[in-house]
Amino acid sequence: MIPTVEQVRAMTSLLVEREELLAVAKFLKTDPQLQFDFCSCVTAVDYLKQDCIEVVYHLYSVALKHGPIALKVRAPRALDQCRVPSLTPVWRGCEFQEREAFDLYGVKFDGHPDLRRILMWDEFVDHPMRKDYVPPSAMEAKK
Amino acid sequence: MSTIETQMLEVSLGPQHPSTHGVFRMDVVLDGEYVVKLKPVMGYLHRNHEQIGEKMTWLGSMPYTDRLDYFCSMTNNWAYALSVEKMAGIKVPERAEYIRVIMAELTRLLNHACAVGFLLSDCGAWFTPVLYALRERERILDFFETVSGARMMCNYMRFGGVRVDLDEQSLAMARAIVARWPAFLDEFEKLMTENEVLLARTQRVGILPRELAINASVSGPVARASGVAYDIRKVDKYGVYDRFDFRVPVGETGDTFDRFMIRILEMRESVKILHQALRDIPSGPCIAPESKLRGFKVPAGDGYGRIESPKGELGFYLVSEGGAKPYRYHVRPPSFVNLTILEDMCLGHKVADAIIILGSIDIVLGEVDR
Amino acid sequence: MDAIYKLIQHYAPKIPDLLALALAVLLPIAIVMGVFLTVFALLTWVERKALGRIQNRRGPNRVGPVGLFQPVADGLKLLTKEDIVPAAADKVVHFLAPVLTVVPAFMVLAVVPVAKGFVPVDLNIGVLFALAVSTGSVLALFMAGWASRNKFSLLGAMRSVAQVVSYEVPMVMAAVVILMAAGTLSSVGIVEAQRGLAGWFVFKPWGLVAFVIFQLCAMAEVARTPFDLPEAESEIVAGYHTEYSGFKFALFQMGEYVAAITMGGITVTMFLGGYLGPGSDLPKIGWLVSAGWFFAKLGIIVVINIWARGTWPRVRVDQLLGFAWKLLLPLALVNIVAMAIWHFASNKLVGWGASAVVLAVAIVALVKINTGQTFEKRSYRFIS
Amino acid sequence: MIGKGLMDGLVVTAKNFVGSYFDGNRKERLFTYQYPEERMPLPENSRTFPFLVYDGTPDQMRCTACKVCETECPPQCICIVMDRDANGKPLRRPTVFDIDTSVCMQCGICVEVCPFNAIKMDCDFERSQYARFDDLITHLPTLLKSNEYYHQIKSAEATRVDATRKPAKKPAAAPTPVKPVPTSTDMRTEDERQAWQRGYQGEVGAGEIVWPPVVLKKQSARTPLEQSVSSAPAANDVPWHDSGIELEKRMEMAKERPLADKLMAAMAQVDCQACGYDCRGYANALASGESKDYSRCAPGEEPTKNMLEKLMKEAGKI
Repeated sequence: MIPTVEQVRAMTSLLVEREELLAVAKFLKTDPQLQFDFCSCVTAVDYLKQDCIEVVYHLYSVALKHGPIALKVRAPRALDQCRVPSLTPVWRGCEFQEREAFDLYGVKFDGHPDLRRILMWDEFVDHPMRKDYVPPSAMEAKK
Repeated sequence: MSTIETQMLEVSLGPQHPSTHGVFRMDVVLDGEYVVKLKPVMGYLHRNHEQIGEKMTWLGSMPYTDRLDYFCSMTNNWAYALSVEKMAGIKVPERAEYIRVIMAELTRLLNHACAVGFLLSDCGAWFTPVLYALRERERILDFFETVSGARMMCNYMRFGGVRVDLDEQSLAMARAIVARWPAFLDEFEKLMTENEVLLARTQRVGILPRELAINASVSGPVARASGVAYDIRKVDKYGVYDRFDFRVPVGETGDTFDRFMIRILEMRESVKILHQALRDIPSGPCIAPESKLRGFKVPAGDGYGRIESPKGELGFYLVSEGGAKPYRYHVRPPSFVNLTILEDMCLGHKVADAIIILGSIDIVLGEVDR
Repeated sequence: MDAIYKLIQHYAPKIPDLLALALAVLLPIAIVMGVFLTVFALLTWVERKALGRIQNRRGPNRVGPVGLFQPVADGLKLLTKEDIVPAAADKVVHFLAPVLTVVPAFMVLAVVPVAKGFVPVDLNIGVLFALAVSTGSVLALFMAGWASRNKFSLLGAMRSVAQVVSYEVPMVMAAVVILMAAGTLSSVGIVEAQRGLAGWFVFKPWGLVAFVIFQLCAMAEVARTPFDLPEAESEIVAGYHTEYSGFKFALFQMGEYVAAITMGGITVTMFLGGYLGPGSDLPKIGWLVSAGWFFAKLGIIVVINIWARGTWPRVRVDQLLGFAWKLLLPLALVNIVAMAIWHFASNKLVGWGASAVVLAVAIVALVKINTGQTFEKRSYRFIS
Repeated sequence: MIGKGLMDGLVVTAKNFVGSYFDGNRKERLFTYQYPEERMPLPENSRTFPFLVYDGTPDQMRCTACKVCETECPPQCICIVMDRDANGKPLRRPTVFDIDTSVCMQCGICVEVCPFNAIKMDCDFERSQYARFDDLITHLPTLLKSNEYYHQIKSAEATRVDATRKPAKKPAAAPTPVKPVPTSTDMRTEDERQAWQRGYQGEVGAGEIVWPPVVLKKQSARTPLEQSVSSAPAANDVPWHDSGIELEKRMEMAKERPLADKLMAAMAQVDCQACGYDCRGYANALASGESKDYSRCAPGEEPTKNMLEKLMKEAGKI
């Protein structure tokens, strides 16, 4: 498993396959030279043109005081295929942020203990941060 | 012996509740007075801030960041400006960096003063500490208004510097505020920190172990109270923080009392930084010459910038396509992430404790819900 | 009462006997109600003003001179407010509860000697009556909490029942000492027993301890900070009166404040020498001077209440109950022993010393046992 | 010693109580202002809502309707329609300038981006109104405030501005009698009006929130195309210098001309100077390579920008 490494302005990004995400994450956390024990920021980006949703984890190391590195993983945009393994078992701090990514982007995190909507209300059906999201009022205008 | 049949009581504390610090809800299951389950429910103030940010120009998001954590608009501005500057490669003039430090530390003072004030008010101290804190905060807000034109929604920083320069008069004003602050802290500490009722209420309540704090991405004073010696001002050395001599207080137990004390100690350190910054502030321009207001563009790519906001790590993850608008604009709000461990801290304690534990995390709903 | 009856007969002999009797009964009640309602109104103003100044605010200052008519404005506003009864509430009980809170509060006034020779009813079991009746309000609080069908109300009601019942015990135990000293249950009798230089019971070692216990219990009984758990606004919104609005809410407030005043009155009567003071025995104006003394002392108690409210946080429910059962009650019991030592001591000095030593030892021991591991001194690391 | 903390607290509160009556720095303790009678002195930078500055008479407003503020306003609360004479020739001043106070978030970005120092932030915060929709939209007559007023509220800043400003421009050549200024409310068609109000009710009711928050349509205010085409030919050799003409028509007119003229034809033709030049100057600057930024024509909006980009690319300038 050789992830795509990309260096943009002093931030290292690792683009990994979905199947390998969990293993990579565990390695990053436990390797004594890396020790990325602090998962600072979790979010998703909707790349409409590339037809994928990218989930980005920003990792820091509290023990060694280095970072960040961005761990990226991509999933297809289609709602039923948009699944990514959850990293909540590795870093507890992902819990709410993954829920947020699920809520706003529709990314399903397999293995997340409590994957519910967090910011939108439970009855809401769409995922409002997707680039092709049409707000209800605009829908009305289209008619 | 017969047993009495008892029922769990499900109470939803909030969204309209005096001490949830906004429209926040805790779905609590109580066994008598004991909390056996607690689920935080948020989103009542959700306005899709990130999508608004994606529809705005780079500059247009700046006033919106004021509204994230409406107590600390200055640090929000800074975090956003810092992230954009990182991506656009703008160098900030020295004077502007000093001004930013002054503003951020004053923000820290007012935020911590109010946070401990509200925490004590949650303990039932009838608003006296809050009003003392507000009394001092008022002076800082006056200063902010003199400089930026608004008391809370400052909209002060720009990419590459700050909007308005500090003149001698406002610097004197800031010095007066800083000179007063230790006296206020002394008074405040005398009022509360040795109060037996407070000690009984807060010590050994809501303990957050160090490992959990790190694993749950808890940041800011909450993490430091648990013994995580991690301050972004020290680690990233953003701005000109490496030039100041200050210390970062770190607690041991990680209970509510530690979180309370860490904030007070941090205020004392902030006063130190402010003294140095106000003494050493160099002359020069307050905004980078290459910075421009209209037609500002950021090279394509993504970037993550973070600062130590009073509540913790405030980060902005931005993706640019090279255009006038961000492609993705994500806020990593400290109080939202810090809420992750609310349930862990509250279980087994009483409702009254759950309230003060929430108060000790110090959340602002504008930031949690975005 | 008899005096008024005689006065009426003397000055207006034509009034029929029954009417005179009725007048003699109603007049003191009217006076007491009038005076104490004014005091209540004044107290709300004083409290808001004092809290304001403590907190660097100005307090009410818009209605009338220095905001003096604020209570009137509040009352009018509450009277004209819509009275909301929750759909699920038990209507009858919900309605009865506020009334029942006010009644016992005022009933206690019947035995409080406000001035020399002026006590509405001089019962020979005055103190017992006062303590018994004041407990009645807990029933009303529970009714309010239960009938509202609100979880916050219910929690508040549970807390208030636990609290009032617990604190009743050390309170009575503290009062026992005074009864032993005075040898009577009559409130006038207790006041009269405190005559003389430094005769007030609070100036005796056992009296001081009893006073502190009694005052703390009184604060708990009427739910004042730091014992205001039943209505802890930061935890359970407003406790048992969460679902009350308008005039019913006003009645709750009134019941609470009048209870606070009457409790203060009883404290003054039992420990601070009631209406006694220099000049209270003067022939013509004695009643006025003594009333002045009474209200001045009452003022001190009230100020202490407000001061504490403006300063201290509130305790937690388990700490509250623990405080009553583990600290106040044993102390009150020891206090009875100390009183006995005092009573049977051969001379005054020995009595003073012995009882003081017993109490001091008891206090130190009890505090030590109860605090144990709490109140750690913390130290913090600094990294630079 | 148990109880010391409690007593310390009492001492502090007592000090504050007494201090609020007698202390020398009593004013510092009682920091509140008794609002209607007492007013807080507002610092000069203090900002509330924007207003428009005019020199001399309201006719000589500084605003040129360049729409820079309209495009830059983050919550999109400004609506500007340029004034035109009878022939449809733009007059470089707004006929409609509406600011929706209920949407404005007082950020002051309009002030920063204005190239003419025409829009400034007021200090007046007492803006409560009775009607929820109509009263909260401030129109041109209310927005216009004299330069003296500006001096009055922010003297230092106004003096600074006056020093940097060129001498006040002459009033419009033909001092047309001030006609009643139509407001956007008058101009909105019934449909638009309904849609706009629906937006608000949407906030109250279920899920009908419009984006952007205010849709104040300005197209309806534009003079119909036919009129402007039939209008008198413009000065000398730039017949397209008339913003009433549509972009395509203008490009048609300049088809045979050199690059600078083509570029100029693509501009909005209002000489607003938001780009830092007039239309001619900006076109020359672009053609000569002095400037490479083709996005600065604010009134022309997206079509102009695209056209300029196309022209520049064709000419190999970028």
